[in-house]
Amino acid sequence: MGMRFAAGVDVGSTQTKAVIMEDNGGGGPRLVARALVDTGANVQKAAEHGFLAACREAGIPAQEVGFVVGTGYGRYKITFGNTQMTEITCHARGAVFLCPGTRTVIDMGGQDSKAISIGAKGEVLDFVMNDKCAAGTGRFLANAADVMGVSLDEVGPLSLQGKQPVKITTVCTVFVESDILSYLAQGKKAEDILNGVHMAIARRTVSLARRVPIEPQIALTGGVARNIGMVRALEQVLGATLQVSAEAHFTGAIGAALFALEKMDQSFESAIWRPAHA
Amino acid sequence: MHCAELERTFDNCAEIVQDLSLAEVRRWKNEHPGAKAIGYFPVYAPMEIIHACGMLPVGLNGAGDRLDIQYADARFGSFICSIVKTTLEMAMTGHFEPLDGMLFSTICDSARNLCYVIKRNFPQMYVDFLHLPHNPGSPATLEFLRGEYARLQQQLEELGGCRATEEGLRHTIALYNQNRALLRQLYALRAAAPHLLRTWELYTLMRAGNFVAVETHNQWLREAVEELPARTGKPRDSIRVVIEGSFCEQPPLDLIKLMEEAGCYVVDDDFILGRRWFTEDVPMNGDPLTALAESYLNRAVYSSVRHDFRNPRHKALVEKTRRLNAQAVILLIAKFCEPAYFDYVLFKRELESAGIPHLLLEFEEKAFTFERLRSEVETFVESLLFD
Amino acid sequence: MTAKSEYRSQIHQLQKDLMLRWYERLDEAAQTGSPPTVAMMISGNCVELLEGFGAVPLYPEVNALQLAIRHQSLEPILAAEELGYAADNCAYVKADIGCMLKGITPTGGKLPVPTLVLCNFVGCNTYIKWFEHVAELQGAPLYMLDVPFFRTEHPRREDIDYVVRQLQETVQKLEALTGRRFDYDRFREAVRCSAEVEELWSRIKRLAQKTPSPFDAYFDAITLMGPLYVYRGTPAGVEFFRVALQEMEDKVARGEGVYDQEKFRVVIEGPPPYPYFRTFRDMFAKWKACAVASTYSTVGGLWEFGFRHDPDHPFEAVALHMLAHNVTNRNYLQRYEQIRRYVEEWNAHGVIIHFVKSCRLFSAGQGDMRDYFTRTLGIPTLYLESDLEDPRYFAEAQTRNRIDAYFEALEHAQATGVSISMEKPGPSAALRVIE
Amino acid sequence: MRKVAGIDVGSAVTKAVVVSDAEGAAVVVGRGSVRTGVDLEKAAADALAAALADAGWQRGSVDYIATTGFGRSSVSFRDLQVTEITSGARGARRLFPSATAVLDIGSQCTRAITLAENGKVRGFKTNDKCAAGSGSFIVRAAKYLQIELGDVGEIALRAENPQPISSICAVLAESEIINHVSAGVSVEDILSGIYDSLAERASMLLKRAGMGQELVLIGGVARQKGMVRALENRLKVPVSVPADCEYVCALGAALLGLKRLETQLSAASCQS
Repeated sequence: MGMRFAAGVDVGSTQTKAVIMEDNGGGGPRLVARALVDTGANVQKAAEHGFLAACREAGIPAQEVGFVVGTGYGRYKITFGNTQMTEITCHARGAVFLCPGTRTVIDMGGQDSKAISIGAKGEVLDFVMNDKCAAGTGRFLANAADVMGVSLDEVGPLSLQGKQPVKITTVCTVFVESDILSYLAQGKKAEDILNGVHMAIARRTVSLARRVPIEPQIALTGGVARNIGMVRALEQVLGATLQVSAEAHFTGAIGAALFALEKMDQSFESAIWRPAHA
Repeated sequence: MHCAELERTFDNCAEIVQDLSLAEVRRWKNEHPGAKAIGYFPVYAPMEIIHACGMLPVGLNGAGDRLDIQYADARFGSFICSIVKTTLEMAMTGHFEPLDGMLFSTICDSARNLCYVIKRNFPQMYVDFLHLPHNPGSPATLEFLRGEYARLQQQLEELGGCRATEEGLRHTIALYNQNRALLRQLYALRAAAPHLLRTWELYTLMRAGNFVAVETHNQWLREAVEELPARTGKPRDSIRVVIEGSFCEQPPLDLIKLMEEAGCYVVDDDFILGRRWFTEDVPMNGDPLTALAESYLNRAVYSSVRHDFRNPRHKALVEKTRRLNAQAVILLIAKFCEPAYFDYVLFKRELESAGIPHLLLEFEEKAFTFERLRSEVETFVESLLFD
Repeated sequence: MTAKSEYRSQIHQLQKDLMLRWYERLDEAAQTGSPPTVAMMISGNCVELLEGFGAVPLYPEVNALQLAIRHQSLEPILAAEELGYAADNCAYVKADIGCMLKGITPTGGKLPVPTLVLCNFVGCNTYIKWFEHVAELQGAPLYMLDVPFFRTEHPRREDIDYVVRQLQETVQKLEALTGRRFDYDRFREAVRCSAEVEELWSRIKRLAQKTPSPFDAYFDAITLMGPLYVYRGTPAGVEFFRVALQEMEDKVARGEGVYDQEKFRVVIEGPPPYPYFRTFRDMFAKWKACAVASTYSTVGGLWEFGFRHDPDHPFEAVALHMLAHNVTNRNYLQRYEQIRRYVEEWNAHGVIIHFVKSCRLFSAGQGDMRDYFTRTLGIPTLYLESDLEDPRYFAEAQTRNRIDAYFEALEHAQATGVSISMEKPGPSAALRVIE
Repeated sequence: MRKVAGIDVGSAVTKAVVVSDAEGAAVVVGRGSVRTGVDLEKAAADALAAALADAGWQRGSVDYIATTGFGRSSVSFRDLQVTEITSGARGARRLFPSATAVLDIGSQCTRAITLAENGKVRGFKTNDKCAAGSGSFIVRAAKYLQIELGDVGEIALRAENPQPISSICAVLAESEIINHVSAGVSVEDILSGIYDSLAERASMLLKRAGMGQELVLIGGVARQKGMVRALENRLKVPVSVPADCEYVCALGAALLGLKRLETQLSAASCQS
């Protein structure tokens, strides 16, 4: 079979991530291209745009992509995909690819956070996710940034400058606004408030993650991995070092693409394969 | 107002209450080498039996906002009250190291499961569960409860390698009768002149007793009873309220203070009920275990976790409110406290038909900002004061 | 591909007929005042005692779950919340009280004001409140039958005596309320029928040890639970379970399972999400995952490990059943042990813990249970959260996501021959001392 | 003639109203509002200055100042402070004298208030656990669906087949909205569903506070027609919206201030 390229498309609640990967024999899988688009109201379209953008980036026509695995909340909306897998399975796979030796994955997405415990061979042993409300997820941070009029890229570095973090009571993404407003009214410094916000999320996330055994190495995945303030806050609460790949944001999509590569391989007698739209 | 001694006692008590390291318990154990300390969670524990076995009963009322929950959330998920989690967190972070045992009882489903989770995770500790009967009207019940107390006594005797004599039990009962009588006096004093004894003072004085020997606590209480009448102060234009619903998890100290700042005089409450759940003295004659059991059945204070269908709790609340000449009731209920929330339905019905205004407030021991609650209390006071 | 699966045959129809007949008798009681009815909780029920009066049990949980399964529970729940019940109160109670307020019944027939509200407390503190409210709102007489919690290794003599004396008080109370004399022989006969039903039911449950399992011991077991609680002490009950056993044995003989190709065997802990019963079941069916055992099917009685009512000591037998042989009056660690035995003796791949927000008896501490199974025993365990009655707490997408991920992991392990278990159980966090 | 100001220091906007009792009854003579920002005292002073300018009165010419809203205690020049529940109820009752219930749906908090015959607060409930059922739900939905907030209410009115939103979390509800959008549900139907779910929560609060026969809706979402209709459908009682719903709490505070001032003056005259 001549196909070399496979794609993974991770349709999240805020952003859609797509990657193209290539398996050129002995060298193992290689990341060829990635694309990031806002999910917006039309999930099908976002998935398609993301996928095509990645193809463009890779410089190949879409037809050359032999297999597409969808993941993320919108995975069942990917009409052009071949199959779907949950983001838990994909994140585990992607994290082991990006940071070999990973035994624990902590992922912070827009609406949910999760922790995955991974075996020596990269298999998912155990996982937990937040429930019912978006307390303490990435959205919490986005909202805090919004209220304070700071861009999401700045909040992390700024929070590291905080020397006297404020105490944040709520973990409700909406209520945090009033907490922040009253601290601003009290004249607290932006960096101290942000530091408090980061610590609140870190504590919440770690307390969730403790439900699975946290073994080193620990990889942080998801968009929030780019936020150095969050990385430090998590490390402080965990008392351990986090592995952060430059591609952490694309972990789910990469995991999906790796599965797609496997599916393309005829010799792999897939136990997992299911028709699309199952 | 010049009672320096008294102010010092209150400050000292506040310190003891805030301290999570159980320093007072450690000190007691140092002074009594080899003696054991038994924690109880947090109401209707027969402290007398523990004391009579030569042990220190330690009241467990959670950890407030002084402990970050890092481990317990993983064991007790969403929708479970805070005191269950802070108690487990204290255990999992080594705070209960001075305790040799822990005692739980039938108060609610979460507390009961907590008992067994602790038992599994701390196999070296003596953990026991008391069945407190819900059917006080049956002639069979007294015998059963006496047997249950005897079982506890035997377990403790094995643990401590000691024997509790009838004589010793009677002596203990006398000490605790004194303790409760003094607390009743202080409550009466506050109801008569709430501006002379603030609620947070009474609260910390009472709660500090959770960690010290009853003999010591009696001394503090006696001092307070003697010195308080000398205090002076100007009464404020506040409404007289009864607080109901905080019999287990305790509201943060700042919230208790806030109530008074917002214009309420608290004339009765159910804080730290574990220290004062007999309404009158336990009889000193006859078999002491029978006297204790009979007192649980017939002279124990009502709460949402003690069931006695002969005497409905909602009627008792209205009666108490009228007797103390209170204008309103504040139902101060811990988040996720199912027994209190069930009782709220019948309390509400009864209060409404008696024409007594009430306010339902929800708290969590670990909260530390109270803007919303302050607004609600102020509005409630305003609705009673303005016309 | 079988995306949906449900066992339907003779017993399904029989069960329907039996339950309908039960509702008809309740309707009759509501219309005419006879037969006498006793409101009771399913957990550790003493239905045999009622037979001595020809009285019919009235189980509020059955009504509540029927409503939820028909997607009709929200309206009564909201009605109860208007009255003052909190979001955090048990939704079974709210649905039941709401129905009472609004006159809603599952069949449209009438439900009687019970002759006696018998609070057979077995471990569930919420029941005390529930029955107190039912009695208060309906003006029905209430008797509190206090069953000591199973807190010792073996049932204590004192505990048994205490319950027996209260059972006898219940008899006196019912004699006074119904004007009927307690028929001791009929009571003993009921206890004998129960013992027979229990034997049949246990044999049915043991059939799930076969691969493939002939029925789903969570989803299908619920079909059998109605007759088990209402008709246990009657010949009709015995007949029903005889037919049921025969049917299951025939299936086993034919090698028939729940799925054409059973792929996963799990043990499910916790009550089901009744408002999304079908949806939830389909999430397992998609993976051909069969529940081979469940704790929920033992709320009314735990018999598969050998306990039977003893007709020679009927009062003591009933007391023992209430004290020690139903999942709700057993302590948490005894439940861990029960599930562990299921995994081992029923050859399960893993454990599914379903946390329901309504029921703290079941759910408070299930995180620790999860810790025990994953970390101490190395058994793959999935933890889900929703509710048994309140449709507002079921998040479909999230639940599906978790179930899919769980079986993806199990499947991956099966395909690659990796055994999913902790290679080195970490030290329990409990032993960590910080400071 | 007595001049009294009511200042509502809200988290986003501070509103002030000045009233006078020149004609025997209290009349609003001026209004003003400013963005709150971080200095609450300054916001209150600026809003008051704007209201005075609107009335054509001089600075410092009021006899009594009552504050309300989240920053009510941070204004040092106040004479009286009341909560926004007390002031909102008083203001709404003034504008609709037969009202027996008030719903205040703000961006983070929903409050249900029932009134006694004399207009006093009889009972009240607030949503305090999470932001489910608060106005921010709509703000988020509008942002997500890329619709101007001002248009949301009108669009919802055109719904033909409203889709229920069941999630209890304002943030997680977004994924439900995503599902609806992807399933091809019209924006009208989605918005209408959101209003209905908000109305359901608000109704529950109101019923728990004691209900009432005539309802006044105030707060940020009161201007949105979709909300008004959803509430009317659910509660089956008429819902009125004051023309200047932003100023209701400030007005209520001013009226309570006036009352307090009168009491003080009459007490003083008795003593002298």
